[in-house]
Amino acid sequence: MLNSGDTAWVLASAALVMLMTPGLAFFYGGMTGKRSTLNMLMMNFIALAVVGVLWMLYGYSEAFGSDAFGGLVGDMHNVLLHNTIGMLAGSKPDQISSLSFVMFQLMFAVITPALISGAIADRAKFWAWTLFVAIWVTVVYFPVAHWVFDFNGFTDPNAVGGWIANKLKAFDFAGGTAVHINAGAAGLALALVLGKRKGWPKKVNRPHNVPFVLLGASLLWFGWYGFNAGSALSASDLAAVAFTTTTVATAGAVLSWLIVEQVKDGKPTTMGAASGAVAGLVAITPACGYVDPLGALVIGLVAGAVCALAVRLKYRLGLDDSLDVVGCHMVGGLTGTLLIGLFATSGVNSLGGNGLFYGGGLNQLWRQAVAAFAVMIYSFVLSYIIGWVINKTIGFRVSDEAEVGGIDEAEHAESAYEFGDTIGGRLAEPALTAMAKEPVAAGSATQKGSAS
Amino acid sequence: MLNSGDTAWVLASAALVMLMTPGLAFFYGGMTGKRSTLNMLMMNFIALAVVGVLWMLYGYSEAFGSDAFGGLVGDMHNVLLHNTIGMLAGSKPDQISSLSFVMFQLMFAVITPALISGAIADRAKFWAWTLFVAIWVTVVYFPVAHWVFDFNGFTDPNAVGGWIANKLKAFDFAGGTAVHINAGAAGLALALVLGKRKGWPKKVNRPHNVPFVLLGASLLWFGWYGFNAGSALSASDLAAVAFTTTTVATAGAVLSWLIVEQVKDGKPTTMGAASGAVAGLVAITPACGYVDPLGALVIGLVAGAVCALAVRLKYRLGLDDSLDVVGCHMVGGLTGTLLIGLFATSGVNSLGGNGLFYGGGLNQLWRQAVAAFAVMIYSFVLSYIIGWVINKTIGFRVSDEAEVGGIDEAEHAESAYEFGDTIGGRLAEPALTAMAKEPVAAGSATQKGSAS
Amino acid sequence: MLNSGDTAWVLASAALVMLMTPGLAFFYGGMTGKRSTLNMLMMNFIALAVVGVLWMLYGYSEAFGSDAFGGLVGDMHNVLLHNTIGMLAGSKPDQISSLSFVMFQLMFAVITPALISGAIADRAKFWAWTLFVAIWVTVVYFPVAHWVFDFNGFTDPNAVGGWIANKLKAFDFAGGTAVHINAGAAGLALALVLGKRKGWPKKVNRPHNVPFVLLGASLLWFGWYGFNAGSALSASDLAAVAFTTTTVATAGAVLSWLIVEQVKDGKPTTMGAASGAVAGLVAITPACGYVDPLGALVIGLVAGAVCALAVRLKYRLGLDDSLDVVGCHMVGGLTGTLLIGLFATSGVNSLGGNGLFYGGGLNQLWRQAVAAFAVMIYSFVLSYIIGWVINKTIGFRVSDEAEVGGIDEAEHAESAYEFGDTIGGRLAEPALTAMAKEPVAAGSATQKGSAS
Amino acid sequence: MKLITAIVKPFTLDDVKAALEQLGLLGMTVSEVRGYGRQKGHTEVYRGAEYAVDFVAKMKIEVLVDDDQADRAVDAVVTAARTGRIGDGKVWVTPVETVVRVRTGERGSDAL
Amino acid sequence: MKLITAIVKPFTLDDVKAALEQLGLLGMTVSEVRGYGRQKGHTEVYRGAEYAVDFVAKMKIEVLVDDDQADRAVDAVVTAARTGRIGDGKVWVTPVETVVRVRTGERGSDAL
Amino acid sequence: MKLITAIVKPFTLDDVKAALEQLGLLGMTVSEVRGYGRQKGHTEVYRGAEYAVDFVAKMKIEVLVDDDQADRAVDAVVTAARTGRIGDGKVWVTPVETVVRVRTGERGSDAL
Ligand SMILES: Nc1ncnc2c1ncn2[C@@H]1O[C@H](COP(=O)(O)OP(=O)(O)O)[C@@H](O)[C@H]1O
Ligand SMILES: Nc1ncnc2c1ncn2[C@@H]1O[C@H](COP(=O)(O)OP(=O)(O)O)[C@@H](O)[C@H]1O
Ligand SMILES: Nc1ncnc2c1ncn2[C@@H]1O[C@H](COP(=O)(O)OP(=O)(O)O)[C@@H](O)[C@H]1O
Repeated sequence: MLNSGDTAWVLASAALVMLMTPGLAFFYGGMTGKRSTLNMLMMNFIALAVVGVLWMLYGYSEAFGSDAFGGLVGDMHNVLLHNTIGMLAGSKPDQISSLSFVMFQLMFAVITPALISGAIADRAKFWAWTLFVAIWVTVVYFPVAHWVFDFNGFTDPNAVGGWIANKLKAFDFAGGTAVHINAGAAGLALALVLGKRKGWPKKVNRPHNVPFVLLGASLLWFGWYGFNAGSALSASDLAAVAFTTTTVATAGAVLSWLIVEQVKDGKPTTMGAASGAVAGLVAITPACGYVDPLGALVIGLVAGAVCALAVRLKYRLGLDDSLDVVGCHMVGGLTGTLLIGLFATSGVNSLGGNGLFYGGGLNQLWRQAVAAFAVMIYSFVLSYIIGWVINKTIGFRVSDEAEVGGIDEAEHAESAYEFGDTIGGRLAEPALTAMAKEPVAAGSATQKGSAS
Repeated sequence: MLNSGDTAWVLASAALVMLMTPGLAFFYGGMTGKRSTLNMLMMNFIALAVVGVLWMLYGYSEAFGSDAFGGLVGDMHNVLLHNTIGMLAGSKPDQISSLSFVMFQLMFAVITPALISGAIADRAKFWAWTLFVAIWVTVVYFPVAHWVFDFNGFTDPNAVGGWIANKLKAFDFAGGTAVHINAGAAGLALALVLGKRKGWPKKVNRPHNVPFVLLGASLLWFGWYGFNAGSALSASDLAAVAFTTTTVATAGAVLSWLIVEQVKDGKPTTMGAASGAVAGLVAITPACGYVDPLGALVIGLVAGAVCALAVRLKYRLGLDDSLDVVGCHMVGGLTGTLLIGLFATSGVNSLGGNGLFYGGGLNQLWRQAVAAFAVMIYSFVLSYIIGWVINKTIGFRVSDEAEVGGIDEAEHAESAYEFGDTIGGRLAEPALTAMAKEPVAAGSATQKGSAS
Repeated sequence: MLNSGDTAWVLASAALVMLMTPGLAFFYGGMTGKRSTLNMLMMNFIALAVVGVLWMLYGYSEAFGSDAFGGLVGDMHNVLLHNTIGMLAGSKPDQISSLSFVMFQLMFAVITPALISGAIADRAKFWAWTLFVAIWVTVVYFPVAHWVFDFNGFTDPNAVGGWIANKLKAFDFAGGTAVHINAGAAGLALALVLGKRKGWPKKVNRPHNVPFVLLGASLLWFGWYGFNAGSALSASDLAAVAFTTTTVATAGAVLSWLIVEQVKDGKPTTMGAASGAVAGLVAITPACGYVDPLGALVIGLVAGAVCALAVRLKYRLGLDDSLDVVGCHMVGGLTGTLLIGLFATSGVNSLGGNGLFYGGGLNQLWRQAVAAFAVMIYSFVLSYIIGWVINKTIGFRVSDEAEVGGIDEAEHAESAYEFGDTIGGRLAEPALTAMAKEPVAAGSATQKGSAS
Repeated sequence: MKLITAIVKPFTLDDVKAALEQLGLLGMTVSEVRGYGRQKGHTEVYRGAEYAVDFVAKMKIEVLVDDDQADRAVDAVVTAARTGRIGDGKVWVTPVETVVRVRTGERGSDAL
Repeated sequence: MKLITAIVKPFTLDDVKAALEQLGLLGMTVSEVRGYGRQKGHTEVYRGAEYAVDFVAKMKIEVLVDDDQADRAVDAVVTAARTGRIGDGKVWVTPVETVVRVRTGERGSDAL
Repeated sequence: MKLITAIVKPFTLDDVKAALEQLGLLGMTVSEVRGYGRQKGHTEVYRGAEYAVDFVAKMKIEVLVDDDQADRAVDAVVTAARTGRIGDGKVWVTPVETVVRVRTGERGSDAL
């Protein structure tokens, strides 16, 4: 039977996760220069549009249909969302509306490619990126989501789910592998395919709007409660556990990132606080339903410190992972996925297990490692190929002029801001000419105060 | 009996819809010049205050009381929210708290007048606008809401609801007619009453803060899940259907708006993506609980393209509908309301029906058309009269000096931003004089580091 | 038994209240000058991190454990959140997950110290502030929360709760005393301890980003539905009552603040609308579950007017309560707490009572006054001592140079914005040197379009 | 060579530009400045505190011209920028010794 | 006619303005600039990457004065803008050939 | 004393600064301006309405130098700012009568 409380929570969670993509847009968009912020916003926003359509057409089915092609993807049983309307999902007696699950999972499929965009800030052709998103979700995300998120019998009593969830039995409560390691590895691939920005690292722009970065991080944190606690797919104690561990780990990661900054740079920064929050959220994502609050604190503290150090490596490596997709999401995702092997405890989740420190030995750790590296390698290789082919065919990178002059103007014919007295801007001739030819609308000429 | 899951969803939805008005403020506010952005924010924000009070005093009763005055409005049974506290609404067995419904519907009454403000950016006197809002909701919105949203027996077993919902039986799940066509027609009327801005269209300001436009659009999208999926008034499969169709249509409209831009202007823009999202959300609003996902996609694609073309007409028509309330809301609302006649399917909603393409013939289409045009004409005529009277009496438009110098300074004595080194600003004398006369507070003089 | 609808609502409310702290950060951050906005954002954001960790370690137990130390605080039964995982809270039959309550209450413990920060804008050392937050919640907030929010038997059938809730039986539905009077009194203490900013009041910065102020106020309003309606701890009619009174009072306060401005200054301002909303939200917080909609309207109207006048006093008092924590939160909190004594009605809440105007005499009013002043004095004295000790030991205030040059640069080594063409910024030598020594990453040299 | 500097009301810029173009002067450099003079600033109010903004937004226009064009250019600017109300601004002329076009290294009149 | 140009620390603007008013000089034009010189810039850090900001925010003040007032005006500005610390800025004087008040067309001293 | 004013493309600022430092010129004042000339502006589009932005972002650099260094300084700036494409900008020289260092009151060459 449909449990209305559970369904309400899943619907609310789906809305919360939807908000994460705009949140990410602002988190990233604030870090770019002011002449490329719109492009960054658009790279994120377009993921909502593209994946929103593909998910309905075939994506949901590819991810959550019953095993097909030897378990690579789901079958086509749910194309166009067939067999979901009016259906229930989950195990009896407390079930949720299938479509609420469809929408909840869609939002994961949207934000994952959006995450990648940070690796190639300021330099990607917008339509090439849009094409990349469409191909990437089809070839990388939907399959991986099938492996990780599709549990036997959840969407349908007879459905056979993916290998990581059901055979390997690695734990990934809300997407440490499918979302973060996946996006991080893809970001690495694209940063390599597109290469460094002109002048990087000597002439980089500092973040043009740090308040936007914090606004984005805050919306991400807020939405992440849907992501993590919503992944319980019920308004249950398990959801509250995930909510708690998410909060504690994130708080810990903010502190440890700031402490690393204090030690290494002498000052705690706003960028650091925002980044620490994201690092903590990333790391606790796979673990949030499997660890207790103390375990969550350790995971958060470790993730904040590790990521704070990891983002510094790109200068040594000569890798222009512009907004640190690798340093935050791949490293953070790996941290959380592996630490489950140490901190998992069946005390918080009867379907979970025990990690090394809770008497479970190394049993869980190797499963975690296999899942993490399988997704990482699959994603990196496929993403590199997709990016490489797009680059060789339609071209992935804007011209040098566009990069120097500003990608917003070149790709979108817009400027993000006009804070000055508008200097010399005016409506261009064509519209005016059109107007001159047309009679003025009836009412306007007779109005008080109207001046031409 | 009160179903706590349904009530939770309606409460959450009410909060989500509340957020839409600030979202709209930023969507609009980012499009204005930097010297009139506060005024635009205020025109939206004041709707929360004014309608929030009137709704409690008599608005809810006017909209959801039992038919009175021949069905023009509801009766005064619920004035001061009498007979709602401690009551339940909806059909048994699963009911919701009446007050949760009262609050959910309030938020619709707030955002509808707020939508109108975009038509008269940069030039309306703030108190005149405030008065307009108060009169307009009383004379236009509350009656129309009664016609469209008040179903027989919902708020009370004996209550007789409005004619569009119960007699005409036009479908409007979440407010295509009552909210969007209504606001669009009123915007058209006010744009005519107030006339063009000085220098329009030659010397228009470009949007001063496009990230704010996208932030606003994102908050609107997020909140719209409350608007549409909340309109199921239960955490049910129907809510999930509405959530799904809303998502798919919006995604489609973003794509089609951007494609129109690419074809006509050569570039896809951020303004276009934000506007496409809003167009899709508007169009799916009436349809979201009556169409299937494929129908939703078509509605979204059509709405995005139609609105992208419609916003260009104002230059030909000489109509300074400044932020395109007509082009987005009236046109989008009409698109969605009419397309229900083609795409409705009882497959998603047993209380719905079938449109032309689902075997229902033209039966539904004419009902939709009658509802749409009835609301459009009623709203346009009444809004024009109200605006005209205000303009002739207290005056609706600011002086030319205020318009050129910036309406924020003239109407609100504020500037939106101070990003420079403050040049020559200082606290004015009166406050200082007051201070000099008063003894300095005890503690402050003894503090370390305090300097006068 | 766990009621999933109630738990869903509490979880959603916890997320909403979490968002209030970033909302507050923007509300405050927009009011500062552009060279101290990041510091203000950070003072708020760090509260999430610090309190998030302490709450888990011992804070929740200190606040919601059974009476200990003569009722000053709760006992250590729930340290590390022991005895909460898998437990239920509330009275049977409809209970919620204990952890959902833990998280909901955490968010109150986060925002309360964050509120204080507005009193000492532009001049506090970041780590000193962080330390203050840690000590303050331990010594002030957790005890007061125990007194006010811990009802006998709620978290555990045998638990003995705090004196204000259970013995004095003052009404404080969502935190007028524990949150707002508490934070306001602490803000007053810190403003005295730190003293005035250099040049105040003659050379103060005007708010650098008023749209951010309104964005913050809007997020606060949105989140406050979790705060107030969530405090019903169930998706019940009482939650809907709180939602309604919150909305009506806030709407009223916006109007009355703007009217005061119109009368006294000649113009209604955006800052006034945002501040009025916050004043209304503050005042209705303690009352929202005890008054009817008309009572709520009066409370809102009174609070908006009183606070609008109160914020003007600081110039006369020579008190640099920079962003009006006293004028909004202490005054607003007192207004609401005391007006309960007049407007409470058991008609909306069977566990409530009747105030003077509803036939209850003065019985409730004196209880309200005792609670309000007890919290105010306790908080002021302890906060002053903590602040004073920090100031005398590690120092609480930044140097004059840092204050003049900008606290963002001094404390965080960042600038909030870079809207100009970056003038003369470049990556500093060390990173470059490190890079030169390292081989360039494999892929990048071979990429099309990559330029060094 | 002369440098003509004009401080004008921002919204007159388009007209000034058009007037200079009429004279065949197709180059200029502009920037946002704030001016203080006979024209009053305005007062803003934030939470009841009045805040005097003494300076007014102006546009600064700089045009390099040949000596013989200076007078006509000044007249053109003055005419185009005039609204007749206080605060219309000032135009002044200063001598310039050399002008170089960066792109080509051309000097003097050729550099314009 | 002379044009006095001063590059000063932004927070001294009010004092400079007051000092000029004392001399009866009631007009000026100011703009935000950034300066480089003996005074050091600062370093910012974003995710561990140090970012050197070499330029320092300064205020540029331009005042047109009659020849005979130039010296006094320079002294007034120098005195008012002085804090005694590195980076106080420069003041310089350039000759001006004509000044016109846009509103009236007045020239020379009358234009001020 | 001479004042060298250069209008250049913003991204050449670092190179210009380095070139001047080579000559031992360690002070300058810069500001953001917008230029109009042979170089075209661009067109933006908002909801289908084309919006012509005629002006191009430029950087204005002002350097006070001793008379004998003026030529070398001009050459250095021109060379450093040159990209060879339209819009590289202008450099011009104006005479300066006095320069004062605010901090010390030093005048002339000592003030630099
Ligand atoms: N002595 C001056 N030196 C430099 N700029 C001046 C001077 N006097 C006025 N200005 C500039 O000219 C502008 C207009 O001057 P103002 O006295 O207000 O009006 P008007 O020129 O019409 O008499 C001022 O805002 C300021 O920018
Ligand atoms: N040669 C110069 N040409 C133009 N402006 C200069 C020159 N030298 C210094 N300045 C300006 O004067 C400001 C102060 O100069 P600086 O050398 O830092 O201190 P001080 O003048 O106290 O010795 C600089 O920031 C710059 O704006
Ligand atoms: N007559 C002029 N007076 C002042 N500034 C000018 C003048 N002509 C050009 N400029 C400035 O020089 C910049 C470059 O000029 P432009 O004609 O576009 O290219 P180029 O100098 O390479 O021929 C312009 O953007 C403008 O800032």
